[in-house]
Amino acid sequence: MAEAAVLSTGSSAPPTRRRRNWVPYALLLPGLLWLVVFFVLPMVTLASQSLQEGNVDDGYTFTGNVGIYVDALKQYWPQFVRSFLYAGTATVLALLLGYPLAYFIAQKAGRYKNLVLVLVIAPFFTSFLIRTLAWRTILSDDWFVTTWAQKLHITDLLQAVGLTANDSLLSSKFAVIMGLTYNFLPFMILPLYTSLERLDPRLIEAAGDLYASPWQTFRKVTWPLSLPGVVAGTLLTFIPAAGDFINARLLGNTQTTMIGSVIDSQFLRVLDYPLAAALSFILLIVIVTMVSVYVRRAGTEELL
Amino acid sequence: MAWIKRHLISFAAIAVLVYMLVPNVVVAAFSFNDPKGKYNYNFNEFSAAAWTNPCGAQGICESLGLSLQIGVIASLTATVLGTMIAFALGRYRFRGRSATNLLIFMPMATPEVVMGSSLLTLFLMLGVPSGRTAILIAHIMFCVSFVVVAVKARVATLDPKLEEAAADLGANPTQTFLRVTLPLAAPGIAAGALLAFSLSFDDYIITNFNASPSSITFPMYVWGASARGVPVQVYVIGTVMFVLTLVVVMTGQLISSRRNRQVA
Amino acid sequence: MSKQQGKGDLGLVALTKSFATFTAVHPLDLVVPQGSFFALLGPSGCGKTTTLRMIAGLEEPTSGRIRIGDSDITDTKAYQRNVNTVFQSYALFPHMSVLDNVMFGLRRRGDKDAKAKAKEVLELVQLEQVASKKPTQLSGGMQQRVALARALVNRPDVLLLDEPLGALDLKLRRQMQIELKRIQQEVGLTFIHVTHDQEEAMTMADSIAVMNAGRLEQLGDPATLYEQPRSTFVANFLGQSNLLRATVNPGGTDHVVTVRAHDTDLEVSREHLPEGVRDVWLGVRPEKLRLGEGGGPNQLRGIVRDVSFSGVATQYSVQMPWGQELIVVQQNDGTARAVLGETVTVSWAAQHGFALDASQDAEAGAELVDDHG
Amino acid sequence: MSKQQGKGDLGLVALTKSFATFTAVHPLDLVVPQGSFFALLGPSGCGKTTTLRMIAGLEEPTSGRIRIGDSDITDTKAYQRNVNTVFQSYALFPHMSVLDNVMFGLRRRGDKDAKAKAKEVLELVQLEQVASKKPTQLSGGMQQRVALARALVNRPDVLLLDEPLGALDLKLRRQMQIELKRIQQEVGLTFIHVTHDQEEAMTMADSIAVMNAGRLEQLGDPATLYEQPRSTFVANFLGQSNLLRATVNPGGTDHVVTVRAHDTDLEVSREHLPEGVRDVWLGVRPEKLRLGEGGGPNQLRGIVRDVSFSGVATQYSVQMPWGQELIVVQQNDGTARAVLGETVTVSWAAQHGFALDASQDAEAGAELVDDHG
Amino acid sequence: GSAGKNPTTGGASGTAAPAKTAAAAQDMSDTEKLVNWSNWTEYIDTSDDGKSRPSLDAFQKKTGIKVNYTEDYLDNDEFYAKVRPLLEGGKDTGRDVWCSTDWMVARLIRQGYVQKLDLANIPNAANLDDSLKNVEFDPGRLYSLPWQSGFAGIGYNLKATGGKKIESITQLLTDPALKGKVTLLTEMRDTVGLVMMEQGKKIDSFTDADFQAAIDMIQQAKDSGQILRFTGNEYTEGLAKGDIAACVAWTGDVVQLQFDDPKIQYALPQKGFTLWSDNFVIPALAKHKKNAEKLIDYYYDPAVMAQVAAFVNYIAPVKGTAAELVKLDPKLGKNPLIVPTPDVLARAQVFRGLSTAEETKYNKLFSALTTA
Ligand SMILES: Nc1ncnc2c1ncn2[C@@H]1O[C@H](COP(=O)(O)OP(=O)(O)OP(=O)(O)O)[C@@H](O)[C@H]1O
Ligand SMILES: Nc1ncnc2c1ncn2[C@@H]1O[C@H](COP(=O)(O)OP(=O)(O)OP(=O)(O)O)[C@@H](O)[C@H]1O
Ligand SMILES: [Mg+2]
Ligand SMILES: [Mg+2]
Repeated sequence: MAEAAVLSTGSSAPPTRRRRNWVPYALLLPGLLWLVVFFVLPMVTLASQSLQEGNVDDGYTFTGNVGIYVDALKQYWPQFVRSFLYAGTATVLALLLGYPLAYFIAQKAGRYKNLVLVLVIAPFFTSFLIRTLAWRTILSDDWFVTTWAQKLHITDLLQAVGLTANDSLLSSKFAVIMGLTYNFLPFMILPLYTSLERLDPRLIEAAGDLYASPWQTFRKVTWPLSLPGVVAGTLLTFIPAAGDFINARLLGNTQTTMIGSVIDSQFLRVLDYPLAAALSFILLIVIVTMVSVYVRRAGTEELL
Repeated sequence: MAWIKRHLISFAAIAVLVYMLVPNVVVAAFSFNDPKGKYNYNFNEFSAAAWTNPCGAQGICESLGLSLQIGVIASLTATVLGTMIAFALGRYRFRGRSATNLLIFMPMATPEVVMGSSLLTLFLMLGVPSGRTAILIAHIMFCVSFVVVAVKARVATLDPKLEEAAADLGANPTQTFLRVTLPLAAPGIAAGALLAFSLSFDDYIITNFNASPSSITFPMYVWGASARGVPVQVYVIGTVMFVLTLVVVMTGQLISSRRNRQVA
Repeated sequence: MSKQQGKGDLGLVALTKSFATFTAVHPLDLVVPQGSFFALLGPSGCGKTTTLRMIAGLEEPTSGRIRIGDSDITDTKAYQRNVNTVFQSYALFPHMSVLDNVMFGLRRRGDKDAKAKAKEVLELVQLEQVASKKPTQLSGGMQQRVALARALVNRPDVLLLDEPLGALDLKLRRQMQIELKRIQQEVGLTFIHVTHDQEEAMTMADSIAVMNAGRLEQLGDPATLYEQPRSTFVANFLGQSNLLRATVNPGGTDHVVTVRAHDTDLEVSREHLPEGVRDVWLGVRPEKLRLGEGGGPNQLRGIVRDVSFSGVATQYSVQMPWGQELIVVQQNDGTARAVLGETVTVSWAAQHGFALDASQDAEAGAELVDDHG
Repeated sequence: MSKQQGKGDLGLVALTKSFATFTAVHPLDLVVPQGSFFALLGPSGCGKTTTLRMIAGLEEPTSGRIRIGDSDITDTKAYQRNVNTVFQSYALFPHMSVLDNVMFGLRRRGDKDAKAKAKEVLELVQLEQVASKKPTQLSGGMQQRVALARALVNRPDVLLLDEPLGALDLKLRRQMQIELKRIQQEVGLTFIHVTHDQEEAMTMADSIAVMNAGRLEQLGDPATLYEQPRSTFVANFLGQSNLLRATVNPGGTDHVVTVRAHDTDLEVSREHLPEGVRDVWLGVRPEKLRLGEGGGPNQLRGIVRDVSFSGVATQYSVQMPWGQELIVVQQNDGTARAVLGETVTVSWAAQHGFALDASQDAEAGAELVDDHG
Repeated sequence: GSAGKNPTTGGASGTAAPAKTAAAAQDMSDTEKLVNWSNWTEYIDTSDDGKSRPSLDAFQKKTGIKVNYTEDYLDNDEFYAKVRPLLEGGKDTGRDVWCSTDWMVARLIRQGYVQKLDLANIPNAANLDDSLKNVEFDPGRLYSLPWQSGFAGIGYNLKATGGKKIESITQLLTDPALKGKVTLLTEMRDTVGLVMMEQGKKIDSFTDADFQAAIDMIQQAKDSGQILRFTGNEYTEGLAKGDIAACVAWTGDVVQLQFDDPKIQYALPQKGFTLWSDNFVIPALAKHKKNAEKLIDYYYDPAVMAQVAAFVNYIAPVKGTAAELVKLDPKLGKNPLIVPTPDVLARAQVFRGLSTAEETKYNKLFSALTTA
């Protein structure tokens, strides 16, 4: 399980096999067919749907109305910006929290390694909705967490920086970002763990031997060598976080609506399919663009 | 003081672990609650009532059953499809490799809302009814990529010399695959399958787009229940799933490590 | 060039292997007699592994034939050949016990006695007590023996060993060499042993084939190869050689010829002189040189520049007036040693020298073997 | 036991390391003179690496002190010590170029000339042309030299080398030995070299410390250690030894004592006999034995059971009437060789024998070094 | 019983006779003793242990017809979005009957997604409260019969308001004491309707400008951070906990909460509040139409309806229920939220019917508010 959820960034080419050239294609066919029919085709449908006009009662017809993209962006750019902001913040937080834990599991946990790993993974099997609802309980006004935060003036601080609107913790930017961080943390930890696990402890010793202080050792050796894990982890955290709306719905307020929520409502309540499709498409394009720029800059081009 | 400084990372790690597990503790605690009124948010009185009657809430066990069923079918199918792709990618050089890699990566880079909604759009156009089949199709689709990644990581570390050794010792290609390649890739395949199951079991967003009134999965049940007050049984099931995972994985590891130690 | 081939002999006929951009094995003709311990020696990248893989059926020859006895096996698949390999990395199946590893080949052929046979072989390699362990739980030397047992148990016509001792440390390596030789003598199979280590090849093998850049340089028993190398490559690769540039003087007796090297006349056996060459490299092995005048008719004087004690022997570096340093190895048998800076006489017997065509590079086979990173 | 300590000498005083269940290093006292090439030799698991790691600061001693010159560095952190290590696995930073690897230490100390110095050292190890490559693109020998350069460039007070050549193949290893020795002589730093390979230790080091099970067994220059081992362990571990069970005869001259072994009287130098023991192991090195009667006063007859040619020398196994096989090594200097099955006389000079207390195990240090899999 | 303003003078257009007729399937009622009913959550009487539904059990016992009762109707829009593709594609939805809100019934009829009821199978339909007999969206009740009715007003928790009473929409939307602790409903007609009435408009006859003015007021409150969320039923938990101080709420929900916590209060704004009904409809291609009609008939018995009303605490549309309710629980029978007095009813208003164009327009305006 530890190896799971990991984008390995090594890119060793497999050995050449010249005989029986049809074998790889036969292996690929069913899976790729599935992906083409149920992933690529829907994307095409989605694109075409976004260019239709009409309403539910009278049906939709294709008009090639590109203007919808402009309208969608004009109306919902704050939700886009907010989504990326929240997802970005949550990703950074997850990295900050996940790194020490991943490092601990990989290098320090010794015989407790497997136990801790399982503890990281096991919550996956408790529905994340249940766990998010539990956060609602934990952060609710009459629980000690909020009371203590109020006593320690943490709520005031949060309010001052605009993360909460009043002296509660729940239903705020703070709660949404915390929830996103929480929910996607395992997706950060697992790839980090795999790359830190591969880190040869002798390299750390070598750095110490060559006069690098612990902090320098981290910056010059540990961090650069764990970059593949960092890249994979940040992607696996950022992408789903940017499209998520459960956290915003359960832990947020009207000021924290994320774009996923808009898409969901447009599709499932308002039934404005073209607008919803256009929003989906914009989200996809923005994410894919950001990801490819990021991956290129991080220098781990062959991601898989 | 120096001791604390030396173990700073361990303390930070444990703190993070606590943060990750707090909700599970709360869930476990509240599974023993006898709530006052229909909302289970304040600990009122200890009661094991929900534990003795986990199916007590209307429809909860049906939805759990459906989720487990979908999870098993989807993860098995995705594991088969994904493993095949992983072998192709890890073992062969062929035209269209990078295109394949991209196609595998894309579902992971696509937000769930987009996937769910686009699939719904397709199904609307094709007239595929929402429901169990649609959910299965969707789950298999988004699980395949994760299986590929997990299995490929394992296949990449397989020493091709081992397969040569098998051939050298008189195993024909089928025997080589069954006796050597497959068992060696098994941990990766198992990890992929487990991951696929957990993703499928836990999915709400994509499922919600493709579910019909008669196919309420467990996450959808929880979502629905959250509007009207979550029954204690939900907490019971959440706790059971958590503990079960712990127990299953840990005993699995214990058994394999004991087996190794015995012969040692 | 292919010779008469015995019943179970392995025969390679004009065997060639070309990769996309590179010919790894140039047409190679070789007969390995049944039951012999045959060593394939050569620098890194010379094509040893490629040759072995072709014999095993893991690599398809570009051209040429492979025969065992009368049957041509060139076109059969690896799993159909009665040839087994001990891989350098052992390639043990990590998910099977030692016993299952050893039984693997027998099982594939449906042998009913697999277990009994496997246990017998494990006894031969002294591993019966670890039969139920996993390979990863064993030390390097034990793994090596499992790999050997796994191949041996099938009683192959030919057993291929690709640097089977390469990963072991020195002391263990020497012990395994003795073991391997013992086992080969006990089971009587044909072993083809690939190694980098010249000493290993010479101690173990009945015959040695020296390969260089995909071609066979010289073939023969260890002593002949060592004492009468036919090229500078073999002279340098198989142990060390002192090579002096010399010109053959006309005349000489039936047995001895004189050559002139650096203004000194030196004697060399006629039988060690290639026919019809005038410019030669006069070669002497370091251990054939004596410090002092008692060693023979050939005498040179020089200054000791380096003394290196290694227990059994001491190695001296003696600088000649023309700058060249001769290496002299003297067994530490209690006779007086030379000291650093001393001027000494180096001498050797005429029959201990050999002459090689001077058109060859004197450094061939002696370079840093450092290109396989 | 701690001696007078020079200005830059490394001193270990009662240095001890215990792990949870196991004491890896028992109180160890040692002085390594500044500028010397010091070898630490011993079987696997004897505590060599642990000792080095304590000196480097990578492992905290359980007790004892470490000094360089006058300063006690026991309590400083690894990165504060002016000690560098060349790791067996090299531990090169895979994400940095060769040059960056070499500059790493200098940069950490803010050296402005880092680049120039690094290039200079790369020249010393003959790698200036690969400065911009990544370590993984280099061969094993090259990586080894990068690791050396990376440590050397810091001009540490002490350079620790933990089996730096262990991963190289034989030929390359010999070449790197010469290189390493040359560099040490050129830069004049203190080298502490850990190795499994006795020949390597003897060829390279000024002094050798032999460790066994966490304790110092014997310390001395290579020739003394080899020719006058003080224990069966050293006798067996440092090269091979023939050990004969014997009893000291009373009397004898000032120089020579006779001992009785297997009903034969044999002579041995009095100075090689430990005081006050009667039951001894009489030891002779294989190369000190001669085939034939000319070798000395001590003569034994036996049958040749094995002949093993290895180029420079041939090794014979001669079986004594009481069953024991003596190993005889004869340089292939052209003198007549014995053949398999021949009955031969083995002889040696009295001063080449050494006697050891018979209460020790004759096999100590000779076992299969096979427990580190 | 209840009486309400009955908007017979409908909107501008679009409420004419349905354009399409729903297709009927072969009725399997006689061979399959079964009926599939989708309903809102907790919208029917339940035994104390939560395991059984007494009125349903009784029906089953009486008729031998098994009821597959599913609480999967969470929201009109959402439910519609799910069944529409099936209805549009001419496929069976797997449901025989469900309960949609007035305006949704209008849409279903307009699109030909629901079938005419066979009143021969529902003799008790005569018990329908007079005021609900002739509604604008279904003149003559050919397609639908009400299940429950209710008001949307203001619910609040004294614990969270600090003892303060919240009695007007203006207070709800502007009182700084409630900042960030107010929720409104995603049900457009309730939320916008209440605000329009607060602004002095009539919701059975308003203009685009009136609607826009109401939207603006809500927008302002939202921008100021007053509004926590737009919700469906799920506001009840927050209200009970006190995370929500005050909200637009449905009567039945609040009455239920009051049983557990007397601090939960309800206010019907002086300027008016909305009245709505959820109505039984039978979708096209329902397989067990006759059984569904028998079910409706069963619940139109006042004694049965009283049993439901006693549990769900909404306003029952069946004549004579009030009398039966008093027998069950005198206190309930006197609760003005369950059995409204005439002067309360006088203040209640019904949202006017909308043309397709209007509905699209208003929905867009409102969803821009709620989804963003
Ligand atoms: N698949 C291949 N494609 C291209 N060239 C190859 C391939 N396999 C081997 N070679 C080349 O063929 C030559 C011979 O390789 P081979 O492995 O037989 O050498 P070797 O003698 O076994 O060397 P070593 O002692 O290092 O094992 C090398 O130069 C190698 O680079
Ligand atoms: N962290 C540790 N915990 C427990 N025991 C250890 C630890 N590190 C080393 N040891 C033990 O200490 C002993 C000495 O180990 P050390 O690595 O110093 O040996 P070595 O002489 O370097 O051996 P080798 O030649 O195999 O490298 C070994 O028996 C080893 O098992
Ligand atoms: Mg090779
Ligand atoms: Mg060591």
